[in-house]
Amino acid sequence: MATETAPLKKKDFKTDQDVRWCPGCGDYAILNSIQAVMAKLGRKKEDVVFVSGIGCSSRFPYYMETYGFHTIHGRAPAIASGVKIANPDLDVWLVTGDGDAMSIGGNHLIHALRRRVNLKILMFNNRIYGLTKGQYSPTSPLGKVTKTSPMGSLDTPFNPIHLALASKASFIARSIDVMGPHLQDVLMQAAQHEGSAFIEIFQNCNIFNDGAFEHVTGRDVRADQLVDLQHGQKLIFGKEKDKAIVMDGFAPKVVPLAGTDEDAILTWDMDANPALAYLLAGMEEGVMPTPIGVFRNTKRVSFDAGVHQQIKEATEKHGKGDLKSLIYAGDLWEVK
Amino acid sequence: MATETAPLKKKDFKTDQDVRWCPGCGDYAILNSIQAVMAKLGRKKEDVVFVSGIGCSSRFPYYMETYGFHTIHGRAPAIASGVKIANPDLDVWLVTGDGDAMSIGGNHLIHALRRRVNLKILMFNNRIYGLTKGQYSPTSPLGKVTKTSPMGSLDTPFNPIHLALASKASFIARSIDVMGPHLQDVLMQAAQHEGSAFIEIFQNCNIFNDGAFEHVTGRDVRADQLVDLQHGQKLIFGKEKDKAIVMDGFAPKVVPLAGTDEDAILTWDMDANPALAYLLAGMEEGVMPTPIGVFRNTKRVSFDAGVHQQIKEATEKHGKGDLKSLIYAGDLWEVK
Amino acid sequence: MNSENNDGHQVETIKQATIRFAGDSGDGMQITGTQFTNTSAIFGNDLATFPDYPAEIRAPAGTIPGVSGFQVRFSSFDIHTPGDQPDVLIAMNPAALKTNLKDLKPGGIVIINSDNFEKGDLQKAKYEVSPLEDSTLDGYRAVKVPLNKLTKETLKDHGLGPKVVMRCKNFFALGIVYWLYQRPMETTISYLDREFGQKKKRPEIAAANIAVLKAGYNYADITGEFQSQYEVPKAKLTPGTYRNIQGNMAVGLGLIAASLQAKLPLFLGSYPITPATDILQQLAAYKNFGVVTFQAEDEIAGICSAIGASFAGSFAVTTTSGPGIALKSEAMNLAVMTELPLVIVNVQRGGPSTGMPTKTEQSDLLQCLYGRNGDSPIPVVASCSSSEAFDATIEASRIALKYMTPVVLLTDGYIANGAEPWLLPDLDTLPNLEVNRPTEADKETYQPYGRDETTLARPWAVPGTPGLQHRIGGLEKEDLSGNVCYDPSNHQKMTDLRMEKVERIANDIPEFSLMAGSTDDKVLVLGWGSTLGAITAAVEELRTAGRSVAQAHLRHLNPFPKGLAETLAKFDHVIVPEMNKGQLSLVLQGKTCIQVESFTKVTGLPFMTNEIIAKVNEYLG
Amino acid sequence: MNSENNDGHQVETIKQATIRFAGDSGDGMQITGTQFTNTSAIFGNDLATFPDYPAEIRAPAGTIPGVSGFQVRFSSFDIHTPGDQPDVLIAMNPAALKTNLKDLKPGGIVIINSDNFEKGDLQKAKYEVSPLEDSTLDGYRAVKVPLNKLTKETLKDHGLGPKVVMRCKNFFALGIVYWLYQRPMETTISYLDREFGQKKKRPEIAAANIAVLKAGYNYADITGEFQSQYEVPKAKLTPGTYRNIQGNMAVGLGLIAASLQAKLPLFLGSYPITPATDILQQLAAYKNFGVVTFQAEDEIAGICSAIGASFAGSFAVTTTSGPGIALKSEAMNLAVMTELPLVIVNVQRGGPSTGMPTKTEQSDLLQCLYGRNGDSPIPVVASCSSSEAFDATIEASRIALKYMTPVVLLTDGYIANGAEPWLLPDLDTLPNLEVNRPTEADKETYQPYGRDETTLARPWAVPGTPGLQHRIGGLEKEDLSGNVCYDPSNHQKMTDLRMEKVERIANDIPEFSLMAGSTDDKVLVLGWGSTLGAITAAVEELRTAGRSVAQAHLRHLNPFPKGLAETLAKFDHVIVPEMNKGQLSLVLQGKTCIQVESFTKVTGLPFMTNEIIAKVNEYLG
Ligand SMILES: Cc1ncc(C[n+]2csc(CCOP(=O)(O)OP(=O)(O)O)c2C)c(N)n1
Ligand SMILES: Cc1ncc(C[n+]2csc(CCOP(=O)(O)OP(=O)(O)O)c2C)c(N)n1
Ligand code: SF4
Ligand code: SF4
Ligand SMILES: [Mg+2]
Ligand SMILES: [Mg+2]
Repeated sequence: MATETAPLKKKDFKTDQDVRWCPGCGDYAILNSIQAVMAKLGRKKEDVVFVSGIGCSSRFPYYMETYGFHTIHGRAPAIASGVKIANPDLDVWLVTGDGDAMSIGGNHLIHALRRRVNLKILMFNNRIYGLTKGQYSPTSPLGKVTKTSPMGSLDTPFNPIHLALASKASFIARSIDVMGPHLQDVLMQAAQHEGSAFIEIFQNCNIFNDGAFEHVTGRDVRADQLVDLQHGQKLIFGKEKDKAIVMDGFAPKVVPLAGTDEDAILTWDMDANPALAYLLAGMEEGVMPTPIGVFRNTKRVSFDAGVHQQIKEATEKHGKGDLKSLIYAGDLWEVK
Repeated sequence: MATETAPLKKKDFKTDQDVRWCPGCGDYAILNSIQAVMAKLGRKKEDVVFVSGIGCSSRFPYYMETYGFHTIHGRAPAIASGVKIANPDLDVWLVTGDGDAMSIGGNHLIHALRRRVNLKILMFNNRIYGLTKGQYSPTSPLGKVTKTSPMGSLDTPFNPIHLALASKASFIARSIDVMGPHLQDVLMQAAQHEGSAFIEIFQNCNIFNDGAFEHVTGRDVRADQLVDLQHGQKLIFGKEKDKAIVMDGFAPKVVPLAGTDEDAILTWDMDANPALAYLLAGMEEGVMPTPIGVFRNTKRVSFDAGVHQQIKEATEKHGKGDLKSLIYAGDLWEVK
Repeated sequence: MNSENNDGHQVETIKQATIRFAGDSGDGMQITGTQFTNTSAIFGNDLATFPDYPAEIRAPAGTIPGVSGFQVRFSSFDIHTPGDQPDVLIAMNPAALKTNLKDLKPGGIVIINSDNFEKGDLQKAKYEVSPLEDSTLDGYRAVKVPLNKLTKETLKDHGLGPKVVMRCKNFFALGIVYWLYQRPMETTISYLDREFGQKKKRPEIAAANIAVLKAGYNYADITGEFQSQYEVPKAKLTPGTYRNIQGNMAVGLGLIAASLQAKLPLFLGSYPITPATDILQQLAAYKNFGVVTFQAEDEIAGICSAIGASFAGSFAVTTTSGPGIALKSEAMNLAVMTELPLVIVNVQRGGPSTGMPTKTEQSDLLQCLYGRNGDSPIPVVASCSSSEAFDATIEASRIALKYMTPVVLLTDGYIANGAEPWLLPDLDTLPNLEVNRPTEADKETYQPYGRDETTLARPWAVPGTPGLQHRIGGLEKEDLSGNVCYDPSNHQKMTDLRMEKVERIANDIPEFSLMAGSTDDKVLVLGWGSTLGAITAAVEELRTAGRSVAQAHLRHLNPFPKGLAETLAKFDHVIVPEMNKGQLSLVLQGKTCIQVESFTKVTGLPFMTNEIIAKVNEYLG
Repeated sequence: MNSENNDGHQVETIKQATIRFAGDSGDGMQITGTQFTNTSAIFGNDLATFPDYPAEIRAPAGTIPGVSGFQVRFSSFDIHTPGDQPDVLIAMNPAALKTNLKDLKPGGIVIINSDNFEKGDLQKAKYEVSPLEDSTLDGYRAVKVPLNKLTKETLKDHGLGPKVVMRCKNFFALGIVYWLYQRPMETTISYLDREFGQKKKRPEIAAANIAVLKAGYNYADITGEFQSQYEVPKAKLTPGTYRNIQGNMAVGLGLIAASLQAKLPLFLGSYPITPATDILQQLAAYKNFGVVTFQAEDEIAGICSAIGASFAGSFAVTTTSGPGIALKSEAMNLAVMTELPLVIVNVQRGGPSTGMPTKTEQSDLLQCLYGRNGDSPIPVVASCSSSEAFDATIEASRIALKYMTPVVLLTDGYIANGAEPWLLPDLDTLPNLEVNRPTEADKETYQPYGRDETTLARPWAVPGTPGLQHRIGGLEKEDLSGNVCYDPSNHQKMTDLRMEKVERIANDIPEFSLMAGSTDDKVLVLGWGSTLGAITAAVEELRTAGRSVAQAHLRHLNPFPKGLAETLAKFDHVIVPEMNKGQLSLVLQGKTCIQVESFTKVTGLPFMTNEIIAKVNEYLG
């Protein structure tokens, strides 16, 4: 059939389900980018699985014309691990929210990452619990006033990139709902990575946390507030490409490009000691530019590949298991 | 009564319970150090609570003549948080194992740390599940052969210090079961810290993982394999105090002290960007010296203090709550 | 009883009416319904409400999943349910019409926003032909009102943006209904002034809404679209002070009251989950009562923090819904073993699994009774209505503190979100919940697992008390000392003690009794939880018709009250209506061996009075 | 039957004997017991064992919590339990004597390591006076053997360190017992050669143990400490090939067998927990069967990974014990809602909470049946013995795969760690478990929640199949399409369907039947799980004595087999023995309204035959 070989288009990844996010929700833009990336990747629809937890973001699988599993709150990394380990031929994507991934699901997240199960974990970070209508989340800033923190939240938020680094994720990146081309580029890199990929996507919840990222992602401020990490490139940014990041002792500092010794400007090196990524990810939002792009992309055999490698080795060594010799084993005796 | 004011001694913190660890277990030495520290701190026995999860290490509270709670597997950080928030006047210590804290309890651990609940969390890391008789844990090295990993573990281990840093713990340290004075010094500092303290203690399980740390803590190699982080001190170590750590680009490197420019030698600065602690904690065990001592000790109001501060402010603002006006509120109407 | 009022309109006096407001979730139906409710309450009717939210935050505007409904029934006599079928339906768009029309009483009034029936609107509701143009509305009294246009018109000089203007149109509809039922507008006007004028500092919004409300009222008056107005006189209610209350709020207030009565600080460890989140949100606002709310990282941490707080001496609570109970079970068992007081509130929703989060159900009874490893007795108290939830909460708290035990308090989505008038309690009648704690003076005799002779409760010695240092945990405890103990006979003894402690609570609660009828009746309808209203209405109606039916309702599901089996045995048939597949029936039969007739419904909606009447009639023949 | 053997010793032929080896956990009692068991099995006796581990890894040497025991009963006839009271007790130290002597048969033999009764040893066991010197041993035949000294003596020329030497002393004791029961030593000698000589490359250890074993044998022969030797002739067992098997191992093998019969890879997601860990450990070794074992970060991740694997098409399993089930309940419900096949093995232990991890109990029945939010039916299969666990596992797997449902398989600590001879199955008789999966060819007709007419199972379309892309999840599903659906009547329908699917399994399992006796008997003893042995022994004894008692045993706890209620109704009394507070009784009564007599025991120890006999006699009068 001709259709079998015809390359799939973005629209081929749309389902017949009505999309049920609030009008204006950042999730729409992300959905759009992901469908575009799917088409670009050229994988067959049936070989792709989207797994999610619970939250607004986690409704995602219903809108993807692939296999999908909308699971339970926080457990998607464990369920997706099972899918991928059971059948490594599948491309397994995971969509989760800041609450789903970092509150109830924090443990499964850090374990899936450290194990390096070959999963692409997309965390839509809107810094709020959307589906339950607006309580602070583990990424809400200190002092955030919400329905459950009328006098301001006392919880120091996680820095998701820090947590992913400490969890030994082999691919770590950040992008932004409304920056389609950047997001798609990051997602393409994640798709091609073999290992545990964690991508934080800043996402606007226009109902319960509108404008949470406006101070860094707003069209006007974006160029001055974001710095895109490109391997081998100097950290230069600004509307006029006039600012640079240098080290001041062990702390990063923004200086005007003009008059700065070129060698002093930090060069983004993905293969450097991960402490460099830790350092940059730790720059204070709003005060220093917020890094986006790929923080980490390391090569190492994935967990699921390792599992099947051991099975192969065991089978080569002991021969394919046979029921008779399994059961009729050990000290046997005959009763006549 | 005279006894009320007499300073307590180490033995005052011993209970009448038989200690039930395997002979030779590293837990004995730690128990001994903690009892000594309790005496030194001079807190009343009734004002101290030891909370633990499940594991060999978690039997700890039975041996402390304080209040104690041997809870369920992995949940001690949440339970201890409740104790401390409910009554901030208590000193709350938490004893846990690498499995209890980082496997099933990983999420509660990172959340208690990020919230900065004023808890002293002691993780006895023997890199194995002791109580269930020897399965690999989240700190067991890659390739570790155990009962559940006969062909070697495929799980990349956590670096507990990295995880604690990414969790924003306000106090982070590492010590060793058999290095009593060092351990006691670290514990004293933790006790005096206001906030979430995480202390990793290398602990030998002589039954299921004997000698797991021998290559760095063995009497012969210790001086060359450990570097003690002392604030303001240069990182110089070795049996002959003849080695130093310098930076090579963004990576630490060991060089002979002789012939090294003093300024080039890294100075341990607890107040530096936490990426420095991340960098040092990431030095590869056995290849580079393993840092012990205090990685982090920051000042910031603790979560429990914040909770009670908000209650105080609310009470000042709205007056102490009164049942009558609470219930007889809103749109009322009378039926006669 | 008909008459004419001053304006010459015909006024029909009726005993009750049921109105359903239905529209898009953005249309403000919940506010509109609440306003009508409050006005009617203050006017002096008895009433009952049923809000029905969409599952999504904001499903796409105009679609069927986005429909939000609010039903209110008000009357001049004592009522128990929000009504089986509305007399009046307000349908703000085609989707609202589509999903709600089938429930309207034959011949009922449907007020339709005719401006919202354009092609695109119809498509979103999956109508092929406009229901205004085919036979859909046959058999109803349809009143088509161009709400958008009229609202715009009303506000043309208010200088507001078009979005803001459109958000006022629900008050036009409310004005119409106020006219229809001759309700005063003051309550709503002062609400708008307070809410927008004072709180939000947007007096222009208050003014606009008030203008639209009045315009709606006048529109109904002038156009003469309605055949008559209706009057629902005041009800004869028990004298006293009333307020309207939703079940979640009643639980929150009950918890604060219990903490004050116990003179212990309230600690709530919780994790948001529909439909229980409100309790956490509400209590977070009461910090000046010394209330600590701890939004934990998950349900397990929620209950565990509460267990820790209980150990430390607080009055500790955790709130959740069914999936959260599943997660909390292991920790609930820790509270059983350590015998610490703890109130676990379960606001039930449709299951299994994520199920239907916004729909109501009573299907967690078995989970709460039996969902833990080992023999693990936990007392269970069920609330039966939004206002009674206050008392049920205090009762659950009383048991927890007196018997040193975790207690489950069951409510459900219907109780939680439904509102009803609450006759405010005389505070002097609230039970004293003060606890007796051992002190340093008891040092010589203190035993962590010693027991009170009557209640079998162990003493609650809290950290900070000199001389009473002890250690507890989840391993089996030695009798008295509380040391870890694997001795066979000790395990038998402690298991028996844990059981008996809970069973003894039956000595401390009212004996089983009938609410209506007597043991001479043929049939008993035995319910629990939020089915009370529907059952009561049904039994009243049946008894009025002279049928031989009695009624009883269980508040205590574990232990059962004394005399239960004896009484059940006296009836020919015991009908047990439940919004699950027969969970109470199973337990009743399991404990009494008396056969009951299980009558179940799991549609996510409460029972209708008629359904119960029909069922009872089956057995009465 | 007495006689003399060649050596002139008196030999008594007896039908059965029970021996208990008891010592410190470091004393090797489990190996000693296992050796005796294997030798007797190969000799041809029927047998049953009961290992009893201490709770701690290594409680301090010589203390009471450190005592480890292993009881073995062997016989010349068909037996069902490891015996109520041992005939012979081996006590390696004072603590072992103290905890075990009370169980010894009056007049029984106690072999004591007299070298271990120094002052310090006595103190550790909390003896004030040496039991060798007071009246403690009156009424028993005490044989004091200086085991330490004799072992040292035996090995003095072996050139081994003193620690290594001391570790051999259990084989001296074993030698004595071998002599006492005239057992051949070959099995043990070849075990030692294999284990230490070949596997661990320590032939010197093998040689030492063999020397000590023989020395023990000879010591008994020479010293004449014993009045006579005993002979327990071979039993008449069903012909076939046998091996000894522990329940955990049988479950592991059953899972592999099921995966091969289903032609699906086996995926086990699990987290270690006593007493279930062994299954994970054993399956980890079978990678050449394509088995994937995933040691997850906790129980929730264990089951969730299995659910993911099931979705992806594997035969998925999770293993745990009671507290783990509590944690898994939420995810179990996801499997119910998504109707994915999954086997959940629960190796029950003493509860509630952490309880008594190393002790046995049957107290998770209610949790497994009802411990989830919503109406959530899950089939439950219970194994009744260590060897039968193989068949029960295959049965649970069959149901899961055929009905697309999670299934709970219940075993317990007694089954898990106990060993018994297993008549190996003819592999051709194992059921074919192959599943029929929809393929691309079914694209046009495929419905994610379409159903098989007979089983009501939905089709298992796995990712990778072209054209069958679909999405599942925990929200209520629309009939057929599987889309998210909040429609009231759909929820009713799906809830009913989920129930009915499980109920229909009753058409596919054997009808309820009696194992012994008939409906003419007065009393029925109805059991489930690991109480089978004790009940069978009791009923056999009673029936031999002419008592009117019948026996039945339930393997399927949900759904119950057909004909259950009808049969129960025919007896005057139905006695239900359980190692819990009456959980099956509650369910039986709840479902049948037939009153049963609950007979319970929660000591962490299995029933004794005599206890059941006594109970039955109460009802027979
Ligand atoms: C076991 C359980 N606990 C709680 C909930 C309620 N709940 C659903 S989503 C959610 C948080 C959602 O936040 P997030 O993951 O950030 O997703 P968002 O809606 O913001 O995209 C919560 C608390 C649930 N569904 N299940
Ligand atoms: C819910 C639950 N799951 C599993 C277990 C079994 N378990 C007890 S301790 C433990 C791991 C112990 O490892 P660790 O925390 O490192 O402590 P250690 O014994 O090594 O000190 C496990 C898996 C349990 N008791 N409860
Ligand atoms: S609540 Fe927020 S996150 Fe959820 S759909 Fe609406 S806008 Fe998006
Ligand atoms: S098993 Fe290991 S950790 Fe546990 S008590 Fe023994 S030596 Fe210590
Ligand atoms: Mg969010
Ligand atoms: Mg450990």
